[in-house]
Amino acid sequence: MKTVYPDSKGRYGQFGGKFVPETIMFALEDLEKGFLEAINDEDFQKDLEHELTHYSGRPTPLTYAGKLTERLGGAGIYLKREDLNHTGAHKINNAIGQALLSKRMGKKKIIAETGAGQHGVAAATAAARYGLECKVYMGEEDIRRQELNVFRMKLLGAEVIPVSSGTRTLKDATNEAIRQWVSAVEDTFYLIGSAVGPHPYPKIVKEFQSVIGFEAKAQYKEQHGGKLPEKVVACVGGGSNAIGIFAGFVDEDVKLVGVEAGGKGILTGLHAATMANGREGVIHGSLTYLLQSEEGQIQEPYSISAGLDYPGVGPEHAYLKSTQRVDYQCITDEEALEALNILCLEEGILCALESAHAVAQAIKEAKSMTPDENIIICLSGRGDKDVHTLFEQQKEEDSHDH
Amino acid sequence: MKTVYPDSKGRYGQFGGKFVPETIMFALEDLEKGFLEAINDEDFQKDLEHELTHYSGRPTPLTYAGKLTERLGGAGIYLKREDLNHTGAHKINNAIGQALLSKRMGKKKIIAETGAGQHGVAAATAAARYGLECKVYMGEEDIRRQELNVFRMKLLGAEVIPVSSGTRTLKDATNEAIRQWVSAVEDTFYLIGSAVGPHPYPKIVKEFQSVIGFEAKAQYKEQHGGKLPEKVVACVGGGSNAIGIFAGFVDEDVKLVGVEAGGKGILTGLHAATMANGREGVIHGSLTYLLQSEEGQIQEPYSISAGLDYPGVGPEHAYLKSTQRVDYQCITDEEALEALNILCLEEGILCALESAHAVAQAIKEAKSMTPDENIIICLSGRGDKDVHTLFEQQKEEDSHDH
Amino acid sequence: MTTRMKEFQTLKAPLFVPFITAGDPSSEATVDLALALQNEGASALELGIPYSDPLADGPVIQRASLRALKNGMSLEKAIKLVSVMREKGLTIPVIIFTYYNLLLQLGEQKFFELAAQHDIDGLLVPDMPFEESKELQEACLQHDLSFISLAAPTTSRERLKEIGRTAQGFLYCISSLGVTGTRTSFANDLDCFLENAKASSGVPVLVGFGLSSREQMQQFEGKCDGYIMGSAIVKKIEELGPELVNMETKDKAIAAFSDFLSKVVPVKVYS
Amino acid sequence: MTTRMKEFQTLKAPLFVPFITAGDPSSEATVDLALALQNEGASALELGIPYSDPLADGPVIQRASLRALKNGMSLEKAIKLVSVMREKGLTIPVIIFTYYNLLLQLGEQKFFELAAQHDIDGLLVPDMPFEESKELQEACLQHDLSFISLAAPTTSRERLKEIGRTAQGFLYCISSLGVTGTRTSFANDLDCFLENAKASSGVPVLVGFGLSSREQMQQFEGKCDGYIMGSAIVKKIEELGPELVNMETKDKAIAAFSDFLSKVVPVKVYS
Ligand SMILES: Cc1ncc(COP(=O)(O)O)c(C=O)c1O
Ligand SMILES: Cc1ncc(COP(=O)(O)O)c(C=O)c1O
Repeated sequence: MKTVYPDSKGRYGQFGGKFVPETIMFALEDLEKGFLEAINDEDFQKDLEHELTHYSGRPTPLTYAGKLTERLGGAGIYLKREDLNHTGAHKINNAIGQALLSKRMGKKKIIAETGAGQHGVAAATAAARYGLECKVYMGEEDIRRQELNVFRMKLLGAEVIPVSSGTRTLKDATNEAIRQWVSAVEDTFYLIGSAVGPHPYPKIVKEFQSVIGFEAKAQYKEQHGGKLPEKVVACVGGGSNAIGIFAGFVDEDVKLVGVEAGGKGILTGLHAATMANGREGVIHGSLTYLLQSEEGQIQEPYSISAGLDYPGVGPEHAYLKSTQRVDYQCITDEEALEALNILCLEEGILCALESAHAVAQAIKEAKSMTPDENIIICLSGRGDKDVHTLFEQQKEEDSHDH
Repeated sequence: MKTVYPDSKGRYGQFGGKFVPETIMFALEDLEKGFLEAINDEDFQKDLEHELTHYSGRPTPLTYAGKLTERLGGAGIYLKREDLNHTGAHKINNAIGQALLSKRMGKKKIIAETGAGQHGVAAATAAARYGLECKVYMGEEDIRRQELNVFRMKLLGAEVIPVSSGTRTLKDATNEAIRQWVSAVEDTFYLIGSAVGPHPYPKIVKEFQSVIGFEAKAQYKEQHGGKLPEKVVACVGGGSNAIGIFAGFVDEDVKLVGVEAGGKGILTGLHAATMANGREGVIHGSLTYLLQSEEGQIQEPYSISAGLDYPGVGPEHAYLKSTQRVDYQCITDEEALEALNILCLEEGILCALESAHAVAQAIKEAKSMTPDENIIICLSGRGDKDVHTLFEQQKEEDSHDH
Repeated sequence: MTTRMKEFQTLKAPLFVPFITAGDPSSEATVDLALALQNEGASALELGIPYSDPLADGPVIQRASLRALKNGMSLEKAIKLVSVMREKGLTIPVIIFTYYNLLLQLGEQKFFELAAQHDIDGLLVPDMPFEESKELQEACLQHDLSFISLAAPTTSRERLKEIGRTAQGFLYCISSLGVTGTRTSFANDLDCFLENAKASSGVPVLVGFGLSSREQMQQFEGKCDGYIMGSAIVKKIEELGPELVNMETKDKAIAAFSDFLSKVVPVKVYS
Repeated sequence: MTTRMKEFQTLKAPLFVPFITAGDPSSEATVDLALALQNEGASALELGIPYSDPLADGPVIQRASLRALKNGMSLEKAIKLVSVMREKGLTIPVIIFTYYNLLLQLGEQKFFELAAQHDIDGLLVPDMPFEESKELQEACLQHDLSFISLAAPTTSRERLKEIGRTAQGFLYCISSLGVTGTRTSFANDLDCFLENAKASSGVPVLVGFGLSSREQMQQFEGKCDGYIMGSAIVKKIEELGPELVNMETKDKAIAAFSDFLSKVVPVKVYS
């Protein structure tokens, strides 16, 4: 059952590939070469591990959520605490990995795209730490909505470049980053933020995020006399935290559940449920499930959590859906908010709205499982960044009540 | 050189003690008894360690700040990363410890004071995790300034109680928490937020924060073949992170530096430099250095960092100053801001404004030290909470420039 | 001990010790209020010194403190004010109620000098528990001042014995947990506590904290030697404040205050 | 290959292939613009299909895409529009320039049917590099369409050989890194790249990306068989947009467009 994808063309079954202008093909090949060399280089692996341990604070704990478990009365709930990483989410695992790779490849400049700013901050952080020049492309609309994250990137020494094309959001920022990469491939590394984009990006991001899964597996086994959990649940935006935690379990007899943002409900059209509701298509150089119009124009997704509203999804998830190895479900804004509240009240953990989608799904599933079964949730990030959203949400609800 | 204080009356030299109404003396004795029992109970220690490890993510790393070191060209800089704790600062070490103690003592309710909300959030977090009812006293003025932290405490299930007495800030919230404790000592635990207050609080808080120092020492020694650093630097508000990290080094031949908030400069009167500029006095039940008027009315301190503007200081620090074991210095707002920026740019770490005071002092001292000497800075917390302040600060500066 | 305090100790129960904050609503009014209290039967006066951080006080006295601080009141000024009261005929003992920090900053030496100069009879430091107070208690003895000790329902029997044994002036028994302020119910095992307090001390045992009416005092009849009343009085002063500082309404306000007092001072009070 | 394309391949250098976005500023205008281009010497036409996420395009063509999308343009409509052009006298080859996703959603089958019905000559998919395009290239061959391949200065010599060997219609050599858009300097080793391109392919080699003036083209004289010009033309159309959609000013606008073209089309162009 060992995974053998992607193939030499970067395909996961029919998904993935490199649908990019010829001008970057060279850079992608160069990147793949550099990446393969790096991961086979013991020194690189040592550096990476050193930085994850001594800079980002890995291993992150696997926390037993005793009170939550008791409240649900079903399966035991364990939380893989990516929220405890430096900068507050799993994003930094990948940013550190790619930044070190960039350095190793002799590229002194990195560019990155960002939506709400999470990956932008992670990239700017890694750039500062490793002495790289950093430009972050960000939609004008997102810049307006996230001025504090913009400021934070600047504090870290990054230049934030407004993107005014298209809908002025994440997808356009990604387009723009790719475009700009094209014109500066020689000295510039494109540090992508999720397990998306043209091959070999999905593979690279998975590699750097798989530490989540392998750590969780080892920790769980140690706590449970070598046994494995029954289920692993993770939220899916582009799919990097999910593919990272799944990596530890995909070749085992463990049920895997990916959770997309159901937004205001699939029927309203306001969602980011790419796999539930998208069709095969090409986005950012990759063939995958995609939210698009009849004719193929990419549609703007919606979710209360900024990190999940990506109109595509990493190609490996598309593949894992097609093979039914992973079960993909949707959770609405409302369900996610409720789960966030419950986790806060029961365990004192304010998780990211993205992660709350995974929590909500696990809550649903735990109830119909038995107390001798266990679920690991990938708590991909902390909720500090979402407090303002939650606060406004609350105010709105309060005003409806009156 | 082993430390033997506090004495049976809770005195550190002439400092400390229990200057509280007779009504709480009973509770303080009860607390001391409960505390001593707990720390001598292996199960309690195991529980505590379990929670610090599996919930809060300890040990926190000791990060070598290579780029910063290079920039300074002097002593090597190491960062003890309390910012990577759950909830983002060292405060949680103490909150977990006291909450577990509360539980062990059969007290189902906790109360806490908070200034900007950091300790309030930590206390509410621990309360949620351990199933305790939580009330947080907070000055009305602080509630107004920190609505998001108030909201966060509520998310965690805590009740936030506005305090309208005095200057409506931290010192008044602390007064009020003590007053309220008096009326509910039987089932209520007062979870204090720093190494201040009447005996045995300074001792308890030190105990729960000393994990910082012992971890840092072990980590440093492991990285340096058993040697010790030349210097340890920490910021001092009430003094809990400082006393915690000093605990690992105070009995060794290591220079210790505590850094108070110099605000807009000592001469302006706008500062929180209790030890540089205060006189002996009583605050919150403890005899210590205190910012006060000629006649003994407690004065409102000022610092750009909300966590340092406490008009008193933990009694053990007063003692360590009087014995000259620790060197206490001041850092102004401006210096702290600059240090925060430098650390951000060089290491990709956005630290708390409080911690930036320690960074600024270390930067000063490193320059006059040699490259074979090393400094450990206690990075007490992350700066996410301060981004808004920094942002406003920047806007202000920008507007002055034009 | 001063002669005034000795006399106080011989008064017949129930004793009545009211508390007012010096400087609230003004220094002048404090003098008038003190005299009115004596007229209405106060056995002694607790003169509160306003403090920025009154740990043991509830909102009513906190507010009084703030007002008095705004008027520039201080420990030294308050002590000096007692001479004015004496000149105007105040003969009952005056106990200075001050948080420790104010005393510390003034300096004990200076305090005792001023106390002697201005006919002070006692000292009560609400945030100085028994353990911390030995030296100060002795210093008071040396300076003929009564150091007033407090005991609470939560005070252990041993401690209570010790406190009672060394008590000077009178023993202040706190009737309920919490801070000062009027309240309607009291600690349950209060009877037992008062019994122990009386058994252990040779000075009058007074009950205080939260007493606001004659009816409440009657609950303790026979179980103690008298009562302390603070917040209820300070609240009345707060109400009358504006009138008390207005020359034209001052007399009327003092009359209203006296009228209020006549309804709350314990019955059969010696005067 | 269509006869039109065959003829195109026999034209004398320098060939000139302009790019316009279908539906910008309107379907009608697109037809008129195509004819004007032919009149001014275009050897073939690249007809761009507007796309929400045009990865290979710079701001000028991005804006054109947005305008065209607002006008409801689509791949299918654009293909059908070519019949209108043909009716009005367009005889040069038309190459559909479309991002892969649009083609994927329309369906290849449907695309080939439409292409045949509406006299399309070629297909260019800017986000479909050589590796991914084999099948589509073959399908194009089968349907008499030329699949236009691209090569870049960063393309390795081996790849370039492969690309050149299988190139249909013409070989599109990207003159600089980056996206479409006018620029002033070009990749350094361009000469070498073009030499290799010519050596490896049996079809005309055209240079494009960023050409905006006759002077720029002259740099490549003798080193290639012609030029592709996109953004410079689309920018002119953007300027003339409002006039192009106004019945009263339309003719004047087309005249201005032709005038502009006459100044940029390469000299000695066959027409
Ligand atoms: C906390 C958190 N979780 C999840 C995601 C979604 O990304 P991915 O699906 O790549 O893990 C994000 C993206 O910003 C995030 O910040
Ligand atoms: C990050 C951080 N550091 C330091 C402090 C100061 O507290 P202490 O002196 O008790 O460590 C605070 C208080 O809120 C804090 O939040």
